[in-house]
Amino acid sequence: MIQKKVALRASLGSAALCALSVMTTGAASAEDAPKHGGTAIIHMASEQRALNPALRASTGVYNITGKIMEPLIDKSYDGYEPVLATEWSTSDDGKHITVKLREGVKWHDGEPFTCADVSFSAMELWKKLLNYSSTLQQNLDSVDCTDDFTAVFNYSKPMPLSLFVAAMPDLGHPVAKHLYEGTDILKNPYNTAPVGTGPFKFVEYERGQYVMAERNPDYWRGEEFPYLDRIVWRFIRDKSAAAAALESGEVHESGFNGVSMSDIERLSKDERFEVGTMGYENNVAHSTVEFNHRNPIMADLKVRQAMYHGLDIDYAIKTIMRGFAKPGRGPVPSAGGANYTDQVTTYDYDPELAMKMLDEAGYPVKDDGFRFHLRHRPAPWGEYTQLWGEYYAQAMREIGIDVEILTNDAPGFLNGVYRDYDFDTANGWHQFRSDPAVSTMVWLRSGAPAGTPWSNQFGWQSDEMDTMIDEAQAELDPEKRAADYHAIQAKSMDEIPVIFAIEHPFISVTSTKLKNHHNTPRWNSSSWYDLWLDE
Amino acid sequence: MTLHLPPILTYALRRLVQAVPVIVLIMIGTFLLLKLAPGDTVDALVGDMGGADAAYIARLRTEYGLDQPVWVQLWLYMVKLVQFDFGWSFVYEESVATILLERLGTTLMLMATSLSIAFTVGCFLGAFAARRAYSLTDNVISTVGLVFYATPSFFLSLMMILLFSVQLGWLPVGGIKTVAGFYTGWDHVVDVARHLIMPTAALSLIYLSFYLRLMRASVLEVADLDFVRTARAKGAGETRLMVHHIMRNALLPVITLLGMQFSTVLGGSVVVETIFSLPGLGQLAYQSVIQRDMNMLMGIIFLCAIIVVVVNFLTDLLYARLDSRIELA
Amino acid sequence: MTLLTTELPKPEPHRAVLLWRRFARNRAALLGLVIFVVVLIMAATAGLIEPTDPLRRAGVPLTKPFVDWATPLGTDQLGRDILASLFYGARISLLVGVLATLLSIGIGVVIGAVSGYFGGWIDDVLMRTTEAFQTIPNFVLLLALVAILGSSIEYITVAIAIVSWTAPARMVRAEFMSLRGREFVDAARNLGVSNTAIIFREILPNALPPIVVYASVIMALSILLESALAFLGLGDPNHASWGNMIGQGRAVLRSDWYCAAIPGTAIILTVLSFSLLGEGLNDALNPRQKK
Amino acid sequence: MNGNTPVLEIKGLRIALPKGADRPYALDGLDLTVNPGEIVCLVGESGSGKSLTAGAIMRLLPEPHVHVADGAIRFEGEDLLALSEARMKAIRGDRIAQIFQEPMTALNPQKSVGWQLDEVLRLHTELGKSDRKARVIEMLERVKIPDPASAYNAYPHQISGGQRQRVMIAMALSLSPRLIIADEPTTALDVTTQLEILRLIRELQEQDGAGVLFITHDFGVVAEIADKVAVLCKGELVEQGPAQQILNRPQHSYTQALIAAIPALTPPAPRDFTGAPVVLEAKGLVKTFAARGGMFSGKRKAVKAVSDLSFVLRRGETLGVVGESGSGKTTVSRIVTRLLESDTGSVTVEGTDLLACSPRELRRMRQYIQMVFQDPMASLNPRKRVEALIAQGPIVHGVDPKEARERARKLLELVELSPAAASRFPHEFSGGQRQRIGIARALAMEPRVIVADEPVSALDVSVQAQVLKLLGDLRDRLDLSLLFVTHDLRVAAQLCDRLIVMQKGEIVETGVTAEIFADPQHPYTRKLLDSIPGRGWTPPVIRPDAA
Repeated sequence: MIQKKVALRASLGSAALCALSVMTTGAASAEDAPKHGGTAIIHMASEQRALNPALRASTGVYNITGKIMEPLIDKSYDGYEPVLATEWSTSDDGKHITVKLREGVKWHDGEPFTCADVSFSAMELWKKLLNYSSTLQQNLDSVDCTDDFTAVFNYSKPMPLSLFVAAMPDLGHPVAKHLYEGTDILKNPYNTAPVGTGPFKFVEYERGQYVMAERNPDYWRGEEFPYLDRIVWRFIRDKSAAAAALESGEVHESGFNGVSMSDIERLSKDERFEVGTMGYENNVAHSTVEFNHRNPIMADLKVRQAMYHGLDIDYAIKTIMRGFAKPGRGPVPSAGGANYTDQVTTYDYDPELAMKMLDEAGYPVKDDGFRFHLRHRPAPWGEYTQLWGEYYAQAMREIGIDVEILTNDAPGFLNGVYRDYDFDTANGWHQFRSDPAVSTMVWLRSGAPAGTPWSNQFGWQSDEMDTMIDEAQAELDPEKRAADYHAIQAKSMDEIPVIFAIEHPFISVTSTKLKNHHNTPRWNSSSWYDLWLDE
Repeated sequence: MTLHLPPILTYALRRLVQAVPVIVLIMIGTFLLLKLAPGDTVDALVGDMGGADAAYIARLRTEYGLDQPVWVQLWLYMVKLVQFDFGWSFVYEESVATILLERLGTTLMLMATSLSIAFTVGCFLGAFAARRAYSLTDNVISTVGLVFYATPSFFLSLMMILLFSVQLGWLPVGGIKTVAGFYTGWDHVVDVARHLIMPTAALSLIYLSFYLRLMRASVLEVADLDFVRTARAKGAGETRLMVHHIMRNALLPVITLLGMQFSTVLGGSVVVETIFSLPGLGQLAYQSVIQRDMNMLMGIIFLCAIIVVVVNFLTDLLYARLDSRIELA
Repeated sequence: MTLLTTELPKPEPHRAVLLWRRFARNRAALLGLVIFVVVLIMAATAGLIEPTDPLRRAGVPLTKPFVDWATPLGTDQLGRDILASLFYGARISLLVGVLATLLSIGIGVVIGAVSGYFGGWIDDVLMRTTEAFQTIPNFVLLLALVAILGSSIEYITVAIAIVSWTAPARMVRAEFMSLRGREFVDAARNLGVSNTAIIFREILPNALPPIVVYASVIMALSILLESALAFLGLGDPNHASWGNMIGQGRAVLRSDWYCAAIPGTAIILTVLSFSLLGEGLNDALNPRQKK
Repeated sequence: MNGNTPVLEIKGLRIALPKGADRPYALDGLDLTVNPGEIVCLVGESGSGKSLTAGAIMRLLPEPHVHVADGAIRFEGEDLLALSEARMKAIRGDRIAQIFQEPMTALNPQKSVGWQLDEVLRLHTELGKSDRKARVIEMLERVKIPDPASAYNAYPHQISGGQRQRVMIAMALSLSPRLIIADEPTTALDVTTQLEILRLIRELQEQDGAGVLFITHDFGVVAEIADKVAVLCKGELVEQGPAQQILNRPQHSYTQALIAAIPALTPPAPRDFTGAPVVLEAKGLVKTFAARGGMFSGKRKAVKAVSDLSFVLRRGETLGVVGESGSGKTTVSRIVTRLLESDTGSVTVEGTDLLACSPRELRRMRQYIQMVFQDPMASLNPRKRVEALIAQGPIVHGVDPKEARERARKLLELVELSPAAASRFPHEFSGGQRQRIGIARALAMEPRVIVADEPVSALDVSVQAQVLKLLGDLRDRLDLSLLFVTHDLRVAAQLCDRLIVMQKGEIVETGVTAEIFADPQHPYTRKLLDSIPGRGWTPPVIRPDAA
């Protein structure tokens, strides 16, 4: 009951060229006929202020705007699924990607959705303003509209179609050109009152309280959809209060570990709730340990290996993540599909060995009982990042390494680690975004501008690794590309520039009243047109 | 030619003039303080987003003017502030003034009810305890008051949620109104009131003992004064003594402190608002610090300073109204 | 029957004895003293009775109290011994309380004394500054300071002191304003005593009693503030403080309530003891002329 | 005296004090009778238990700490101690009324005069609102308050001290009580006001025929008003009898000693100082205070405390500065010692203008001019031992601490205190002893001039005499000059060679004491002299052999 099966049925790596049937999986049994009506109330642990996924790429933003604004392509358990795009193909040289758009789709204000919107969004927002996307689309020269419903993306360098497609669910939300053109895009009022094509229309945003969206009667999938009348996202910062809200029935679902691990475990035994990791296959993260290689001790591979041996990963998974996680095997998580491999060096928990290796590396225990002292910065990303940091310190002390923890808030942490390099070790998390090229390889590749968070600011540099990363990125053949990433993974497990210690999908707690939930690998970000409430 | 204003206006004007340097000091102090903190609002934003690339981050910094020297930023801010332009919150993508206005209502409602309950009940219990000074009743009242005072506010709040929302199901867990409840008119008022019961109770229970102890001491002191003896010698009974002679005099020092309490309570409401998911200024202030949302925090502090000045002015008026020794001339 | 006034009355008992008598008359204050002494003993013996590092893994995580005698009060999420943390936490809490109080009273006394004694523009400048500090909600200022300085226990202590000095400063100022007009101050001035000596040797000792009483309030507040910081995840994880224990225990409040309830009770009792002590000190140091 | 039943009859009254007090009973076996139309003065020094007597009669003792242990109090034949609280409440303010010492604190600062007078009527009569108001106005007229209608709406702080006491009297008398207890009703007032109030009480009491129990420490007041006198000493009644008898032929040694201690109104024989060198010369002193206006008006009114004051003080001479409160006499003492900055003028001591000194010079100059303060408790730092207090000055001026402390012990002997006093704290002493310590502290600096600001006014009469004697002795022995500030002409007559009479910051008359007493030139001086209580009574000369 506790650990639901992590479904991984997505066929990744090759582009699905045709629309797939709207089959849904998930908790709802087939014989239940969907009911119309009702208001689903969803817990959000942090408030999302900007509600424009074409401006801010973050799961929190998709969580809300995914219902209001739709991407060109979404991801289902069966592969990539057309949404606003119906077909996609690439030229032989990989420099021109042609996307056919869905006809008859209307923005919530009644204007038709056309290629002009896509072209505008891609050039003005995706390329210029959207995080990660601006790197991804840096070689995008133009988007041509051969007709109202055909967009051609022209690149100066080859763009692998698989990368393009994999990025689209997150980084492919068009905005309405007629609402944005000629305005200061960053201060456009529709950034906090989104207008999209999705199954739900934005109603209101009560800052600090909730965002509300209501049923779009003109939804392109037909009158049947969506089932719900209304969705409300409630902001409850305190996890205990959120658990209480679930139990008192004030909230139907809490995703992204919105309640504490102990409450997750407790509620998993409660009949009124379904608890699991399904629906997050596209949103996996690693708990990391990051080293500052500028410190000669940290630069010593043997020391890093010893430290890896000193970490009881299974214990941490059991106590901190309550079993909802698995040991990491390098930068690509098991949810990474074909790009993932487990054929890498591993480091079992063996404190004796760890201590022996440290002795050998020239760091014997000194008079004060420790081999050396480390200043450690834990990321303030909530409950278990903090606990993971404390566990790390605890474990290191057991093998004779004294760890002083320096607590900071988010800006302080990012500044201390990524800009000032004022740390010996740090722990945080690495978020995997569909494809290793999007936001994973920057952890290993050198040359990221100083001060960029979640990139290699660790003082670790390997020309070999840099070359491998560049080649993988430019490789157009999916299979060769996967092999390249396997090699990168193996190398990173040998040299451990960063420990990608634990891979954990997120966990959601869902009221059994909600049906058809968690039926896609990025469910919280998806449009929920088929979600219904059994009341 | 001299301008003849009513004394109360002259006084208000004088208070305002006195307040200006204080407020300027506060604004500059806050600005520099937040600038000293590691990281800026862009760090906070990308932290919230879960990541961003270098170009994006650099663009945001330029966009927000964070690449300029601190003194220039401060100067630009102050110039705007003089025109009562609070600027733009990059975290909320909204003008600071709009958000402050939205939040002010909730906070004022929470503070006003909590403070008045704490004040009224505290004063009443304090006076009650003082009349039975050193008795068992007195000890029990004082100690229970102190226990609430000693309880960390988050602990108290969480316990209340467990009891009243989860176990008994009487009150909503948090928020300011039932979402998608669409109540109107009287129902809306009741709905909001139900949401405010627990946070108000938590805040007032904590500050209650403050007034209780103050009032108790004050009553004991006044009860020893000569004019109370005079009233007794006139044949006045205990109730009359309390109501007409002791209370009013004993209240005066307590009222002076009422004005000074405001910003303390606003600070204390940070935790309570966080737990009860109340969209108030306290939580906003905390978030602004964490997010390095300079303009927002400056706006809050400015608003707070104005409120403190106004509240102090009002307490002065109240004091003058209650204390016949102070003349409005 | 004599009217000569030169004979001395019996010498009084020692001052300490008198103070103790007045203090002991307040039964609640005695209770406060008892709790305080217990906390003191806990702080002093941390590491003696519980010789282990409180941050060390001492047993199976989330062992309930009274189950395993190796960890009599159970363990937390990371298997840390709650009893050991409780003892070490007493030390940290007292340390934070005492140091923050000394520091804030120190700042408050200097500012209040100078302000109250000299008056005039010095007073104006200092009081405007004090008002500025008072106007910013203290907890928000504390958060900002901790954001700047970081969450180490030393900085938390300093930050608490920085947000707490205004009340003692105002108090000292008021005392000084009333005391500087007293005849004994004039007498000292008339003897040619310097201003510094008058402030610190003549007036300050007389202004101290209410400040000593108020110190108990700051002690209590310091502990509460530290725990509120820990609740928001801004505590110092290198030490087992009660605030940290609650802050982390809160996550398992519903299933393993003791993780938060034990340190929570410790905080309530300690803060209560400070408040009760304060009342007792008030009775002892500022006796009201009750016949 | 006309009544058959006494208004008040106290038999064997004993009031118990809490454990740990200096004696078990505050009052031990008091017998006292007050007949209608009679003023009985209960005389005693502080701590004699006289105020507790009033408390016992009103049944307003701070019980249970202090309570009646024994005895009977009969009011018009009725045993007050046996009455229920409700009955007692009905009597208080109606048939027994009380007037208190401090008119400022005895009135509720937050209620108007009219309201407070009205309250008595509301509590004890059935009168309607307008009737009550008429009655209150009438009472205000009776106590001769000018403009009763506006006084009705005034708050206590808005009227003068003398008027407040009139209000208190009006309050006490408004229901024509049978017994009036007046507890030191004039002590806090200026002499001229005191006389008016005493006359008023006498006059009203004669009209109503009530019995008055008048509690006082001042034999002058007794001489002024009493029909009968009872003398209390430490809770015991030592003597009782008709006023004339007690005043002129006291039997008990305590009474004799008390009366002997009253300063005679005969100034010392004039001494000639024309040849003596000038030790202090004050020229053209002016001091203006900025009085605080109302809270809402920023304006401050300027009040002249001293205007253009000049005088000289010669070696060995005592110059008295007399006047009522607000005359500026205390300001003079503070300007001369530069505890207060003067607006203009100069004070020359030892050839140096004190007022023009730099702070450093000033500290050095301080040794030549020392001060003895009014309130001996307030002027001694309560946290310091006597030795440290006396030695402080010399140490500051560079004397070796050890030597300074030794000298302090010698000075204690000089002021007739045991050297054992050296290691004690000020609160362990009586008022007179503290003032001796204050004098010792001043002497430790070996000054040329001592400025004494009301040095004896906080002391009991018997103590006053001793301290005055000590001051006089020391002056003569050490060839000191004294600037002696006082409101009490009896005290001034005792010690001063010359007098300055001040009124509202100005000198109205100055001259040799004996001459001024014999032939006052200025009407104000004349009025002051006329107001001295008991000026018609010359205390009998009693040989102080009883001590």
